[in-house]
Amino acid sequence: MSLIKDLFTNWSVWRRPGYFESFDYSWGMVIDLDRCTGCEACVVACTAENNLPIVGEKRFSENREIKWIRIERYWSGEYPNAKLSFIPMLCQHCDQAPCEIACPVSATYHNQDGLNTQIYNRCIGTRTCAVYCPYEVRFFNWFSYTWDAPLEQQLNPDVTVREKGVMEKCTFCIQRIREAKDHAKDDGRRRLREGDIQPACAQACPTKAIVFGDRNDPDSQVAQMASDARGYTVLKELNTSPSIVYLRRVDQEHV
Amino acid sequence: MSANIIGVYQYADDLLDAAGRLKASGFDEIELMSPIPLHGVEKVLGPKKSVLRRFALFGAIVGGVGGFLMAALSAIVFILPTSGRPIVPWPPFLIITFETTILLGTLATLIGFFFSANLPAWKDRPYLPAFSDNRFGVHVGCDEDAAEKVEKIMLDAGAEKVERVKT
Amino acid sequence: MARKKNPGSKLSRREFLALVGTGTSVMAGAGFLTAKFSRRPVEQLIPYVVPPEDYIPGVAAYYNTVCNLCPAGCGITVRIREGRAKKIEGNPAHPVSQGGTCALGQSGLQVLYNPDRLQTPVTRRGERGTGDFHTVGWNSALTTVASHLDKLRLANRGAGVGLLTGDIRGHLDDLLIQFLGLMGSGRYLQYAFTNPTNLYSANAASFDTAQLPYYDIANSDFLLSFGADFLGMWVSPVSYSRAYGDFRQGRREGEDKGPRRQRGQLVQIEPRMSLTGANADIWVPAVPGTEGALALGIAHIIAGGAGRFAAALAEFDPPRVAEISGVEASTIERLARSFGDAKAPLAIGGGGAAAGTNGVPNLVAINLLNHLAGNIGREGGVVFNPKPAFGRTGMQRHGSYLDLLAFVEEIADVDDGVLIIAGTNPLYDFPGDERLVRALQRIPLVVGLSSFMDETMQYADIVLPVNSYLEGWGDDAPEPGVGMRVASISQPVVAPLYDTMDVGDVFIRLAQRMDRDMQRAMPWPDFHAYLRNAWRRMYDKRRDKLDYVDFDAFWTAVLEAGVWGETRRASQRNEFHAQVDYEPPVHAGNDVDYPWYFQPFVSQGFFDGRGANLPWQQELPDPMTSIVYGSWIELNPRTANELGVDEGDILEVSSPAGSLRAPVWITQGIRPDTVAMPIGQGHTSFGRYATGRGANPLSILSAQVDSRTGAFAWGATRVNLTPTGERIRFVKTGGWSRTLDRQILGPRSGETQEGGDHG
Amino acid sequence: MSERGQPSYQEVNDAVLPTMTTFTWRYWTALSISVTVMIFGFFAPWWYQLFVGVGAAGMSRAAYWGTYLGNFIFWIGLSHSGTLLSAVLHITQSDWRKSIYRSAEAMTLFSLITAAFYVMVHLGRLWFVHWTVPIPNVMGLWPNFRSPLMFDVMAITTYLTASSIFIYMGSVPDFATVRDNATGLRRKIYAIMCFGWRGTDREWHRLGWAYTFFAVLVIPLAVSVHSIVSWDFALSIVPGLHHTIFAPYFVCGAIFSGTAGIVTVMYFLRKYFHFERYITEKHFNNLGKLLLLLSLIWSYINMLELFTGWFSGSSFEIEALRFKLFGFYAPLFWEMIAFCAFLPLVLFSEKIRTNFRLMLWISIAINIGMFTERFLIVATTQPRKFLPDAFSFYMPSLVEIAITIGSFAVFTTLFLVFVKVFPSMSMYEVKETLNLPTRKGART
Repeated sequence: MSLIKDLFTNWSVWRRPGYFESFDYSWGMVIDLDRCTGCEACVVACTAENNLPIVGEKRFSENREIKWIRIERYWSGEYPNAKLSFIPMLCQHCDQAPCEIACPVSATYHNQDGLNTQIYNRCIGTRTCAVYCPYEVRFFNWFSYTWDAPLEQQLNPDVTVREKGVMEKCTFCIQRIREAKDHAKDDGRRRLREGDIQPACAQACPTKAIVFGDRNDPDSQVAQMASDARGYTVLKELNTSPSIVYLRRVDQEHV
Repeated sequence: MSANIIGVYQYADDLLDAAGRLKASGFDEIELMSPIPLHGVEKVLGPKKSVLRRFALFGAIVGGVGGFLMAALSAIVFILPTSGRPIVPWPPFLIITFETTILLGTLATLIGFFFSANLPAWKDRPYLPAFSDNRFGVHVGCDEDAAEKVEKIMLDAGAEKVERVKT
Repeated sequence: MARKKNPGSKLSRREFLALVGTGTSVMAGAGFLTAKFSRRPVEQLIPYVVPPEDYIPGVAAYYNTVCNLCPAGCGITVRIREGRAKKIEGNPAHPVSQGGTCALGQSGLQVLYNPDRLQTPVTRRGERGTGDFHTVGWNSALTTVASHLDKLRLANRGAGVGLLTGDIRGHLDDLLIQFLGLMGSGRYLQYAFTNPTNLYSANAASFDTAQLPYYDIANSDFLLSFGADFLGMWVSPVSYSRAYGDFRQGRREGEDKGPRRQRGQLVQIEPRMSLTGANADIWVPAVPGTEGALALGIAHIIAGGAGRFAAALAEFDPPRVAEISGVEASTIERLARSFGDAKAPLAIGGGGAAAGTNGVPNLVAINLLNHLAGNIGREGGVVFNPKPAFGRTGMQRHGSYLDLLAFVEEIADVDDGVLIIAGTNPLYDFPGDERLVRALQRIPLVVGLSSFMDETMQYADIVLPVNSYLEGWGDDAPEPGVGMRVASISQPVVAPLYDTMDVGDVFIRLAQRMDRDMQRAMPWPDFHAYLRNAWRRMYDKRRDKLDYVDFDAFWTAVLEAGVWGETRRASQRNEFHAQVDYEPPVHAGNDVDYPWYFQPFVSQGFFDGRGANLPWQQELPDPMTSIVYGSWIELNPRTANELGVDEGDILEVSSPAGSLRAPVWITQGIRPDTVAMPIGQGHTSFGRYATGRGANPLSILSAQVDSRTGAFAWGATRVNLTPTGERIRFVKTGGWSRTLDRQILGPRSGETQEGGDHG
Repeated sequence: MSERGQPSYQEVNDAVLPTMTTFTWRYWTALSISVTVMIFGFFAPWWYQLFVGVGAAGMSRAAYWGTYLGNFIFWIGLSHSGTLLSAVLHITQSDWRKSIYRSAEAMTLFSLITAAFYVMVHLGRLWFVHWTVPIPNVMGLWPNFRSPLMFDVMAITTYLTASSIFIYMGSVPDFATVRDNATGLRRKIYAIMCFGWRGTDREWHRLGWAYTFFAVLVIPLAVSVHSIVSWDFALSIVPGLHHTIFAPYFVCGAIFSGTAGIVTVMYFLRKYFHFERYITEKHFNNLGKLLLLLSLIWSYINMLELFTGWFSGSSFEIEALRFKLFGFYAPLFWEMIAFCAFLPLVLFSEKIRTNFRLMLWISIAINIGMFTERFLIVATTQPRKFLPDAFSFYMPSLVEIAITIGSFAVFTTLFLVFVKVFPSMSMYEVKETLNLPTRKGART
């Protein structure tokens, strides 16, 4: 009964698009393609931080690999004027994510930090979210993977090891965000500061092409860089409003 | 002390004729039994009322409202925003509502049927197997002393045979 | 304390960025140490039988140490949970890595936790090369070796003892030299396929400093790179990448963004597009080995017929250079003009340019460009490091390919010689001639110090398992540094997994098992003690300059920061001593039977092959092709048409020295007269992940050497290609390689993005 | 009906009742074969897949949906024959329905069950499938009713319930007939199954009403079900799936394949149960016309879909289209066009419509075509989505193929059991179509 009352008294709240008027934090990323060299350090860093499985050659050949962040490469032009461009592709944490609506059991949803989260325990593996995702950044555990001993000693205790039949994807290293929040609380701070958190990929990036931060904070580096003239979002016409802004690589033929 | 008399007919028109006569001579407890739905029974025994419609309507309404509430309330009891949509969006929830409407409508109709046709009947009732094959029958419940009269009417109307069954 | 989340608070980072690269700000050498890093001193890292009193379950500790997967010597920070290494991160305090890591560096954990690690000493049972070993205890293994050495030494035949290592710098180097000295032997050679031997001697010739210079890329605004894949795995990738980022888009640090100067421009000159080529604004495919001519051609235009090189450069007018190098004269002029006009132009030579028979002349020619631009010792130019605080520059021990051969053969010739091999695998990254193997076979006692039973260890008699770099002690003076004195300490971040020792410990233990003099000469209980002493000596020299109460404070501070240095720069005058001349490259195999230049290249994942046993590296898509688990040969589409082959068709690649089979990868990024193959796969014995996978291009290289240094010229072989008719499907992540005009790489410059009502 | 004069009520019973009690060797072989195939083709591979993970199937990155969902659509589609058709024809009071609708509805029921099986086969973690059911729980966690898949769950549950009620209530009077002609245990069972039906005027009257209500409710339901199935795909933004036309497209295709399915079943009933007198040219003729109409609509919508895709001119749609029409699976596509768009055109000729054998083959061909269509919908769209670097390819694995074949056995088995439990032709309604035995009628 009280629920029904709630439903009608707060009707306007339940009808508010996106529900949140504003996120506590709006974690975002800016990736400067003019700095990115495609060295793939981020890929291994992510693998190490998030316990991504070693799938082996056979599985890999079947496209069953799991890489939360990958480098996509696109050629343009012909020899000798061929150009190769790299673009790191990871979960865009869209504010209007096509994937979230798809899940029948709410295993993926948008949390208060503006993160597009994936709840492994809740997932039943319909794989609908992956089909709906235009960026191909959701990965499915087709099997339960194992580590040759003693490789499993490296596994990060802060991150679950996913079992077969579960969908997974980039979390913006949510375990680091949680930890940072705890420490902030211990230090008596109510909010996190710029630079408290770095996801594994941003941390490893040797050229500092990946910048992570809170887009709500106008002084934050992401907020400022996102307004760069070179800024754009991938597949904007799909209107998914991603949290990741890319800065176009400068093409400068004239030398 | 009452008697149950069943008349067996080969022809449907004889049956209706018999039913007419029995009614005319003041017997109310008349049941016709046939392998197929008979037309024109109302003409003889008067129109029938059925609560079935109300069941169906009621079920459908309950289903509709209940369906929407289920969707809406379950959405607000554990708030999981998705895809920048409202927590309680119309289009999806109307689909849910539609489905539940149909579901409960159907079930209510089923219950309504059992109720109004007073089925299921677990204990035997006046009946002869032939009625599911190719014979038509009429069953009258009356007082012991009126029994002969009933049998006479039935035979006059061309009954093949008349039986007294006990219940 | 250990509850520190991110190593590298802003404060420290700002300090180091002030220090590094700009070179203008001068700061007390102790500046490094004031970094607010909380690292528990390593003494408290004890196995769990004795839990440390301040050990907090579920809380991560961070330890700074040094990565030694490649010679760059990046400082790294290792995250420890419950005594297990969980994650390797760059040490923001370290001027070389500045908080970044490369893909290979991240995989260091899999060196530590590799399932195929050697866990106990083993001795050979069967024939050499058969890999038939059985385990023995440390005691017997050490005693065997020690007694053998002792016998030789007492008989004054210790000169027959040789030591072959990879890149070893710092005090371990000293220890080894001392040990050999006591044995009465000077036979000590460092060999690694990737040693830039030619660069050393070219610099020695041009500027008479036999050093790897520090290229101040960050502050240059026009970068002319001759085959140097500095964004790939060349010399010091992380430091170069870091600089590259700033070179493109200016310094990026939260606080001091610095003036947004003009975006630096990169021109990459190489026959096969490397990672650096892909990132270059212009990629100039020149004929392999002719980079020198190109450099001289550019110099010719810049010098404009004046100066002391006028005569030497006279003949290198654009048309001739164009004819030699296969680059249009117009392009050459364009490059020369931009190089001349640039405020801070910089020329880098390496990789393929240095891997021909004419490597040194090429590099000298490239040095000339820097000289003409007045780059030496200048910001945004070529900065030579001051003499390191300890150890020597690599040049003095680095052996070229010929040296190595001679070295091993000499030891084979002396009767009962002993060869001790540590941290190098010449049988893999060595051209496919049998001489080395034959020599090895003749040596009576070959002792190997290694973590893995790699190709070379198959030929050892005794293999002693050594600590991985995350379990052991050591120190390092990174080379190339950052134009100033940097010294970093590597400390054990986890207790050794198995019954293993540091290389240094092995020699100390050996000495202790030998006669009295040896014992007296090497009195230290273990290598850690030796290291401490060495640093104490350093500390004593500088006691007045460093503000620490005593050495222990200093030592703890260094362990916490993981690095120590002085900002004083070496002064270097812009003088050029070498004779410039162009020497045409000589390629093995005539161009009729072997129509294609063969260019092996160091792969991103495996470096010189040492990364091949790390599953993460095996599953790391190659940056240019996205291929994993295997090797391939890169062909220009035109070449593919000539041969009538398509992607995945397997080719027989034959050179005068041998042949191998590899599947075709068709790419726009390579000259039609050149084919290229990645180095790193094709191990015959290197653990479950690497063994028998792909092919090793080095195995079919002819024994070409540099005309001056005798360095292995791995870019100087020609090959022939014959289709086999077989084909495979590549294992890779990438699908299609064109954008199909989709909104992926962003709008063209000038345009802004349309579509969608959100931003 | 047939020119050999009308069968009497008695004959109707004698024609139908034996089909439930007599077990020919042909029946036993058919049953044993289908059961074997069901066990080793369907359940064994499924068990294996549960054990190792969905990786046993051929799906992979980009192509996260495969044959399973293709088959799911197919079976749901097939299910649209019976209930919908029988309901529509009941409302429109076309008598020729009465001899075939029972088996048609059975088809609906069983293909629905098979489809439901596929949902479970598709799941990555079957053991948590109950999380899609709105059950109150301590966590306060409910399914996400905004998800198209939840529409599915609701729709299919409703449809399954409604159509099983529909078929059961329709056969209660016949159960009574069976009871009256049976003895012993069988009699007792059917006595329960028919709720003690006596065929009184009151019961007939109520049943008539209830049945009409069911029919009225089921028609919009059936339409909604396959629209919802289509929305699973159309609500994604995948090029080639994201079409407004999808719902009508699916519904029409569903009825199309369903009707073809009826023709096939009709043929076999007629042949092996000797219903020659009740299932006649007339039925084949009418269904033939229906098939023709549906195939024309289907072709039209199909053209429309391809056209809008092409006309959009967006790189995504064009590529998806190109891959569908000329890519690896192009042969299948053109086979589908041939079977579903061109072949049915021959039904313009009444000769062919009334030729039983030909009708059988045409109906089978149509369903092969429709099956292909459903496969193509999943197999050709996902590998060509948005990022070319992620373009991939989908090829079913052995497990998927085995399960596909096995699912047909599941359906057959259920049907073979059905014909022995239910009177596969509605006796009382067939009797209705005969003229009533009256004294007048007897006199003349």
